This record gives sequence, C-alpha cells and structure tokens, in this order.
Amino acid sequence: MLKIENLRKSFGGVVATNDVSIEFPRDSLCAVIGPNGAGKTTFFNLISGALQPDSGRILLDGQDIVGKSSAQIVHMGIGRAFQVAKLFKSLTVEQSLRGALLSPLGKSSSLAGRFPLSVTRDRAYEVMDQLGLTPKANVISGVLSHGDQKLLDMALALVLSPKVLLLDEPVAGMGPEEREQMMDTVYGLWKKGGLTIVLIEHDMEIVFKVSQNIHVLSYGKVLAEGTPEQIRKNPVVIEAYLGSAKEHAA
Amino acid sequence: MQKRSQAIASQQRRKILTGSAAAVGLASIGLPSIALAQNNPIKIGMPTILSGRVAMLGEASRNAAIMGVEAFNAAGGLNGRPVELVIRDSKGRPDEAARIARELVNSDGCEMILDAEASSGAFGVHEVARDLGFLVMHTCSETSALSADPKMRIPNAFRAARQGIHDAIVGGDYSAKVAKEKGLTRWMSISPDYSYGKDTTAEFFEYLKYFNKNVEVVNSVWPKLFQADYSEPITRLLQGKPQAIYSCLWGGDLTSFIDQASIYGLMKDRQFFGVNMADYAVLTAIKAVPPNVHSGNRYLKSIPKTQQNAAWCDAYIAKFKTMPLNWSWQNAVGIDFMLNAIKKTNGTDTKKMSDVLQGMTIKSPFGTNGEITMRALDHTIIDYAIAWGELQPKEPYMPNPYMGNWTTVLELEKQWMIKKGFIS
Amino acid sequence: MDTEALFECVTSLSCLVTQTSTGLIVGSLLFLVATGLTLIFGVLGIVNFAHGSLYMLGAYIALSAFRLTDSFIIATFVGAIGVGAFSLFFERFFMRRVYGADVLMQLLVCYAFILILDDAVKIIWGSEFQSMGMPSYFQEPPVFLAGGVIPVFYIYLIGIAACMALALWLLLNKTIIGKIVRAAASNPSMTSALGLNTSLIYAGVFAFGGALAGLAGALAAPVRSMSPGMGFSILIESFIVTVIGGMGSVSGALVGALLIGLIRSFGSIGFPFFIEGVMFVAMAAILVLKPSGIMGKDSH
Amino acid sequence: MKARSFLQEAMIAAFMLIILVCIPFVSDSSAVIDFGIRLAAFAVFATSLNILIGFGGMVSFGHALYFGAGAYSFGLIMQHLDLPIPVAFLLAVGFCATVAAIVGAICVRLKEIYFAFLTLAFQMLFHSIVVSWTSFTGGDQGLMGGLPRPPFLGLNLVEPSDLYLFSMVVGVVSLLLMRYILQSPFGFTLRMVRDNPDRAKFLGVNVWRIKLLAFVLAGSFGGIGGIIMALLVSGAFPDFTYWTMSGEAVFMVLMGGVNTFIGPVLGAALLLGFNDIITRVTEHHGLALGAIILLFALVFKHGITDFIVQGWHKLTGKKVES
Repeated sequence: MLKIENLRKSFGGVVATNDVSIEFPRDSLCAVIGPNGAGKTTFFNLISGALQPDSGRILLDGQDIVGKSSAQIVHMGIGRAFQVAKLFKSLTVEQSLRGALLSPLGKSSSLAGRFPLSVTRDRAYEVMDQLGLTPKANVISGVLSHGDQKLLDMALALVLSPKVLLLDEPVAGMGPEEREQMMDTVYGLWKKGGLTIVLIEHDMEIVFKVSQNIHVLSYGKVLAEGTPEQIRKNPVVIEAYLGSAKEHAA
Repeated sequence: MQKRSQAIASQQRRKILTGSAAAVGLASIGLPSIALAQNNPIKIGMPTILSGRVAMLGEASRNAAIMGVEAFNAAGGLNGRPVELVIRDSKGRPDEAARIARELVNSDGCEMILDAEASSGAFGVHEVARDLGFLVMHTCSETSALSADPKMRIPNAFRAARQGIHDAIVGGDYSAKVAKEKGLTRWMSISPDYSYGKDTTAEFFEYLKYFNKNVEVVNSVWPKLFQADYSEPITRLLQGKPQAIYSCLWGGDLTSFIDQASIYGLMKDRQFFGVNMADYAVLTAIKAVPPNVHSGNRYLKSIPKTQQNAAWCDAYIAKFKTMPLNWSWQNAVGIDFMLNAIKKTNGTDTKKMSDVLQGMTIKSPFGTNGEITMRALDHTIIDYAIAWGELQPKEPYMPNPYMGNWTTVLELEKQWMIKKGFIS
Repeated sequence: MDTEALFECVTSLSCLVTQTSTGLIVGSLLFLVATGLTLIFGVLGIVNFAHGSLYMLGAYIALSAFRLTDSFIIATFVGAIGVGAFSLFFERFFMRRVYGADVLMQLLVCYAFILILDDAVKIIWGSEFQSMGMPSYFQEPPVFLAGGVIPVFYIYLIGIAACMALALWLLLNKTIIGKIVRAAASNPSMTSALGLNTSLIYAGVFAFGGALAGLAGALAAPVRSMSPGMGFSILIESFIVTVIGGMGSVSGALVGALLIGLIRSFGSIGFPFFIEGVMFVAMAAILVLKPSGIMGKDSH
Repeated sequence: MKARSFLQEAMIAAFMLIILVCIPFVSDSSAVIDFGIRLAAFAVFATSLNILIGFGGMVSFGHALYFGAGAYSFGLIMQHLDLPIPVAFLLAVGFCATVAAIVGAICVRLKEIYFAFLTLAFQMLFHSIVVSWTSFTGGDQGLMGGLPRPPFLGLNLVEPSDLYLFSMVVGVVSLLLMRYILQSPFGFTLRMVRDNPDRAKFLGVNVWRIKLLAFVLAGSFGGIGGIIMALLVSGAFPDFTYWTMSGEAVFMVLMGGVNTFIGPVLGAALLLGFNDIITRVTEHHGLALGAIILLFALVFKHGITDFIVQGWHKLTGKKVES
C-alpha cells in the first residue's frame, strides 16, 4: 500500500530521517513511535509532501509520490491530521468539512453557485456522525473544546476519503478518558475497513492497545519493527526509551 | 450643453420670481426693501489650500480676498446687498477641490467661485465649472494652458493671475540684456520636475535665446516638487560650470535650494535668475539674499512704484500682521473683477457677468499704469506689473526694476499662440 | 536614460568624489530616521507610520530652540530630547494599546497622529514655511577634495551620523542594555520570564527611536526649509531604506540608507526623471528576492 | 447559521436601489446627489479592498493603484477613442484586472507586512510612471480638458441626476456581485486560506491560485470605484494613485469593520461624512479627524459594525462569525 524506501532527510548537519524503509500494508493500523526528536514528525512531513526528501522513494500503490506538492498528494489519497489541530477558526464545523470537500470536486476557485454546495452535505454529515461531531455542526471551530478540535482536525483529513490516514499524536494533550474515547474512535474508523492508518504517538500504552505493527524510530533510524508483543520485549527499544529518559532527567 | 444652459436659465428664473414675490410681500407689510437685501448676501465660494505644505497659498489668497470684499461691503455692497465669502480647504487635492466647488455652488448657495487653487486643483474646478456653468475666477494657476489652450476655454471661466508666458518674455528680455553686459553665454537651469516648472523654464529659455543669440543652455536639472535635499542637483550644477543659472523653484523649495547652494559655494561669482525670488515669503525666510541674484517681481511693495500699491501693502500688513505674497495681489485683482462685474450687471447672472468681464478694464494698484484688463480673447489678465531686476537684502528689495513693456509682450505672445496653434 | 553621462562621471575622479559624498549626505540623514524606524520594528514589532512626523517635530523644536539660544548645538539636543519625550508620551498612552493588534490598528493610531501633529505644527509655528538659516560658524567655503566639493556643514553632519551608527552598534552588541534589547526583540515572553520589564524596554526603545528621528530633523533644519506635512516624503524614503536593508536590522538601515543615497546622487546623472521609480523597483525587487532584506537574517 | 439565499439578497439590494434612486425626488439637494455618487465610488473601492483584508487576510497598502488605473484607463479611452461609455467601462475594468493579475502574481507569495510593503511599492511605481509620463497622462496636472461623456440608453452623465442614477446602479450591482462572489465556493475557500493556509494546502487547495484570484477580483472592483470618480470629476489625477488614497480605503474598511460585508460601505459613508462636515465647520480638520480616528482605533477597535454586532451578540448571547 504505502511503501517507503531508503528515505533520507537532513537539516544542515543533523540527519532527521536516516535511510528509513518501512512498508505499511493495505488496511493496516500501524504506529510509528520513538522518543522526542526521533524524527517522527519529519517522517510524516516527508510523506505528506510538506518536506522534500534528499533521497529515497515513497510509493503509494507502487507510484512514487516524491516531488509532488502537498495538494497533489492529498488528491492521491493521503490524508493527514496534525499534532496541533490546524482548523479554520472562523468557520463552523459543518462549513469546515463542506469547505474541505470543495477541492476534490475542483470547485475551490469556482465563483458560480453558493456555498455550501448541496452535493457536499451527505459526506460531511457521514463523517460528523462517524466522529460524533454532528451535535456541534454549527459551532465555530475556534471555540470547540480541545478534544473536539482534534476530532475536527481528523475529520478534515477523513472527509476527503483518503486511502491512507496519517495521525500525528491524536491524543496529545488529552485527559485519560478523553484519550480512551479518541482511540476508540480511531479504532472504530479502522475497523470499518478500507482505510490504512498510520499514527505517531509516544504514549506507548495506547499504541500497544490498537496497532498491529509498530515501527520504532530513534535518531532518524528504524530501531525496531514488529508486533506490540515483540516491541514490548525488545531490549533495544527499552534502552532507547530509558536512555532518552535519562537525557531528559539530566 | 444646450440642455445645461436651459437648466441654468430656469434656475435663474426661479430665483428672480421668489425674490420679487418676497419683495412684494414685504413691501406690502411696509418693510424697507433694504431689510430683504441684507437677509440674502451674495455668496462667493472660495476653494483653496489651507493645510499641508502650501497652506500659505490659501492664507495669502484668503486675506486679499477678504480685504476686497470688506471694502465692497463698506461701500454699501450691491445697493445694500453685501458679499459674503465662503472659504473651504481642499488640502491641495484636485478631486477634493472639484468636490468643494460643486458643494459650494450646489448646496451652499454660492453664485460664483473665486478659485484660489494651485494648477491641478484649478483644472479640477475648471471642469466642474464646465459641467455646472457657474462663473469661476482662477487666481493662483499660472499655467498658460489653463486659458490659452482653446480646448480649455469655456465662456464662464476667467483667470486673474500671472501667466507663465508673460513672465518668460519679460524675463528673457531682461536676462538677455544682463547676459550681454556681463558676457553670460553658458547657462543652466534648476526647476521643479512638474508641468509648471517644465513649461516656465522652456518658455524662459526660448525668449532668452530670442533676445540674445549667443546664449547656450548647457544642461537642466529637475528636482522633485517639495524635495528636501538639493545636494545632487547642486553638484550637477557645479559640474556644469555655468556662468548663469535660471530657476523657477518657489517657496520653501527655493529657500532650501539657496541655503544649500550657498554652503556649496554655488552662488559665488555666478549670476542667478530666480523668477520667484522676489516674494516676501522667500526674501524674509532667506537670512541674507546673496549678491548677483536677479528675479521677477512676485509681489513687492515698490512695484509698481505707486501710492496705491504702497497703501494697499500697508493696509494688508496692518490687518493681517504678515507680508502680502504673489497670491495676495492676484486674488485682490480677481475679486475686484468679480465685484466690478456684479456692480456693472447689477446682479449675479453668470451669462451677463461673463459678457461684461470680457475685455473689462479696472483700476488696480497692480497694473503697469494703474489699470488691468481682462482680455476678451482668452479670459486672462494683461497689463499687470511685470518687472525684473537685481535684488538687494533689504527694502526696496529690487532697487531699480526693469519694467516689462506690454506691447512687446503681447506681440511675442501672439506669435507664440500662433506657433502653438491656439490661434490662427 | 543617459548612460554616457553616467559613465563619464564614474570615470572622472572629481565627479566620483562629489557624487559619492552627495550620496553620503543624503544617506546619513536618511539613516538616522530609518534606523529609529527599524529599531522600533525590530524590538516592538510595530511599524511606526508617524515616524516622519517625529522628524518634522524635531526640526521645528530645534528651530525654536535655535531662535532662543542662538546655539545650534543646544538646538540639536533640545530637538532630539524633545521628540524623545514626545515619543515616550505617544508610546505610553497610545501605541501601547495597539501592541499585538494587527498592523492596521497601528496604522490607524499613527495616521491620527500624523494629522494631529501637522495641524498642531501649523497652529504653533504658522503655515508659512520656515528656515533656520546656516549658523555663522558653518558659513565656511566648502572643502575641495580631489576636485570634488564637500561643504563643511555636511562633513559635520556625516560625522555625527557615523558616530551615531558606531554608538548604536556598540550599544546593541557590547552592552548589557543591548543584550536585553536584543533578547526582547527575539523573544519577549522569555525576557519577561527572566524578570525583565518588557514594557519598560519597549517604552525606552520607542523613545530612543523617536529621538533619532528628532535628531535628524534638527540636523536638517539649517539647510531644509520646514513646513507642515514635511514628514511625508521622508517617511516613504525611510520605508524603502528599512525594507531594502532588512526590517529590524540597524546595519541594514545603514546599508539601505547609503544605497538610496548613491542611487539618488548617481541617478540624478543617469536617469534623472525616474529616480523615485528606480527606488521603488529596488524595494520591490528586494521584497520578492529576499523579503528579509539585504542584512536581514532569513526567517525561512 | 441561517444563510439568506442569493435571491433574497438580490431582492434586498433591489429594494435598497429603489430607495436610493428615489432619494433625489424626495430632496433634490445636489449635495445629497454628489455625496451619493462619491459614496458609490468609495463604497465599491473600500469593499473591494476588504475582499483582501477581511476575507483574504491580505493587508494591501497599495490598493489605490487600481482606483487610479480604473480612472486613468477609462479617462484615456474616453478622450482618445470615441467609444460608448459601457464599452470603455468594461475595457477599463479589464485593464485593472490585467494589472492586478501581473502585480498579484508577484505579491501574493509574500506574507503580512512584506505583502503590504510590496503592494505599496508597486502602487508608488505606478504613481511615478503616471506623474513622469506627462505626454500621455498629463503628469501632475492629471487628464485635462474634461472627459467626453456621450449619452447612452438615454443617460447623459454630464447631468448630475443621471450620473447619480448611473452610480447607484453600478455601485449596488458591484456590491451585490462581490457579495455573491464571497458567498461562492471560492469565497469560502478564501476564508479557509485566510484562517489556515497550511490546512488548506493539506486539503488539496492551491493557496496561491486562490489568493491571486482574490487579488484580481479586488483590483477589478477597485477600478470600478475609480471609474465612477473619474466620471464625477470629469478627469483623473495622480492623487488617485497615491498612497494616501490607499490609506483612506484602509481607514474606511477599519472604521466600518472587516468582519461584515457591509462594514466598509458604512466606513466609507462615515469617513466621507466626517471629512465633509469637518472641512465645513473647522479649518483645523487635522485635529478633528485625527481625534475621531483615534476614537475608532482605541474604542471601537474592530470597526463600528463589529462593535454593534458584538454588542448585539452579547445581548443575545450568540457567537460572532464572519
């Protein structure tokens, strides 16, 4: 489905992504974990076209997407939610989603007709139902609760029915039960099928619960890969985390 | 055009009807008709510049106009009907000037406009006058085109101000003589980079060469209007090594230039011909007028050397505690022409007034021989005093002026107009 | 476009000297005004559209001081300090309220003051243009250098500008105040976290920037006639300078000012009728190619 | 949010238009007529600027370029080619659109103050071209000799009353068009780009194209404002392209409020009104107008309409939205 080959990116001297090769199978729910500064977000930025890699290939269904603009990559079916929700603060939830649906229709710059276009209604409500945002349909994004903002952010990615959904720390800055709900939602989305989800997280517990495969990044390199059990036992991983913990302590 | 004139005519009719109706009414109650008269003064609108860098233009113009009106009213106005000036600031913006002119006529009940606007503003007001057909007297724009160019001419617009071409002819004549005496062949010029500056300079040199064949204009530099720093044009002048320099810079720009030029030693053993030097604003601002400076008269108490002029100047100073400027005498003349026309036609009808103004001659302290004429051909004044001469630092700033000879001026102006295709 | 005249000048030493010195003269006053503007932007992150009016105010205050004391030195100080004080008042009671608000609110407040100051000047000093006149001790014949001409007063003027530039550099890079100010510029929240009084720093910088404009106005007074509204043109020019040099960069202001000075002086030979046009082209070019300006460090 | 249909808005506009057109029959004071014409010009001009500032989040300091471009191109066409006014009108708007496309293509890549200064630079460039190209533009004195205004459809625009009618129709129709555009899919995409360009990118929106389109539209409508002004003063002047004119438009937008469509129209009315009244009553209009602007900047903050809307929502406890 999504295949990364020898991806490499460095800023000045620092190598943020060092010869990374990972494959995310169709309809899988995989996680990319790693201590802070492991290069997780850079990794997403490379896939979603926010950054261009120095070398390597990113294959979506066998097609190399390196060099394509973010916009093009979105159209090819990779959606992305952000660590810090990126929303349209002055638009309502419904407006945001129905606005998001314009570009796939090629209507972004169309002066004809009146917003919102009726054709966008059903899809928008479908997604709002899935994520439980329907009651908030007419609330301005800017005033949503933190949790709802994360949901809307995800909804914005989801509404374009991507093949692959990149989730950057979906539960960042949430309370315990909020986290639970969020992960249930994510899991529910995935269960419905037809969607490959890749999520970044450093809360390992959550990751272990939901994901099938886990890829551990550290200093831009793939440290380990495998099922939650394998990773849980893997001494290298533990070392990496403790090590980083030490650094933090120091 | 026809439709418009009818419109005006009908307006006039309405006025007269209401007026007479009221008169009858009052008369029947037995009030003296004078009561009615004082109730409705003749309003003259005056758009001018009272703020920003040329606010002094507005103040100098306003003062003179006020003097004229007060004299007229003191003398009983138009059989008891006083004249009232309605003065507005256009901030020097042509669109604002046009707007104010419209407003004055349309909603403030002004029956005519004394337009004390600088050139572009004057053109703005001129177009309003073309559209609305009221009587307008331009008093500050010296641009020849305003009245000389046939496509600008309209029957209801007049100009009581110097005209660039007149100054140029006299200036050329005078400077040519000086050039002969002092053997000045190598000339340069520094003038503001806008139409007044360009036209005036071109015209001056045209006549300088006409009167003196062996004059060579080496180069010209064109600072921007209101430029603060003249270093680069000054150094250009220094490099050109001219024997004489002509300039039609004016006001603050001229002062800055002189101040900066003198520390460069530019004025040293050179003749400077600055047409706008002999204006009290400049003469008083420049602490010491350098030697070898020649100028046209903008306004000087001593030119023309008559009691009337001196008296007017003293009265002005006494009233406003400031010296009159070029704009002052021009507005004094402008308002005089209007008031005379009102008296002559015994009313304010645009058509009638325009007719009498054509070719009208009035007594004026500023005429070469006590009189100024509003030329019928192009509705602009002639026979006003034009003099050139060398300056000294104190009154009388121009001790021995060379008075321009109007027969020559008119003769040459005629040729100029033919050459320009203004007349055939 | 008169290329051969330009070439001719560049090849003749005397012309080269004269035009270059002219460039310096035009540049040095511009620098004083622009550097204040750029400091304020760099530290407070606001564009002081009223900066030109502060320049005007400096000139007029200096004029009055000169007429009273007949000493140009005193006049210059009074001009600078007076405007500094006014700027402090302006910052404390008005600008402070629009920090953080978008640039438009700042524009609005500044424009209000442009209008008010122009009118105030007209009421206090009259609508007629004023001129201080050259103090006697500067009325010396100009200096001749390799065939080029440089007036004594302008040498003095360039000297002061150079000293100010040097002093500023030392102040910003070699003193604790400089460190604090630069810290405030880079990261206000951090400085306040360090227990430094940011609002005090802001007030100080604004007053100082204003004083520089006032100083420029005062220095220009002997050679430039004054009239209400004289701040307009200098404002636009200092915008060009700050943008070209890099908004927020003092060294940029210096480079930009000298650049504009030279464009003016040599432009008056090469392309006399389009100098302004060329300046705006330069400004546009910089913004397109390197928005952070010649000396600005690139944010992206 | 309960959105009105375009039809309803069209009705409202038509109704307003009828009222406006009737005003002269109620009071035939020509002051009202002149004010109406100028208001039409500036309302369209300010609203067009608000497409950029309010809905696009792009603060332009150089919008007068299009006001001037409209006035000059229209004026020159009327003077040199004898075309009927509607044709000249369309040509002039086309010219503005072209200029805006070129300038915009360069400008919209920049952000915030840099965008503002670049637009300013282009405007001043245009201004210095207008001033120095004397043979064609009349230089500092503007287009002289008046504009020929041949009657069309029974309208003789030399007559103030006819010009008033014309301006009202053009003004209201332009406003309605802009309203329509801002409610279109593009209009909301523009809001999305304003709120969060990054997110818009990740939804597949071509941000640059959206901004450019907004810039071109704003420029074209700005030109219409200039054309009306040119018709009123029967000429065009360099001041139309000077930065002070851009400033005025910005102030109108700010006074009226950036977050409502109608704000700038109100702002235009306010600023013109203040200006006219103040210049009537005092010679020190600088002080007066300055004080008023300060009041707006420090009290009403986001413009009079926001002030009202906010207040209203405080009462009704609803949230504000653009």
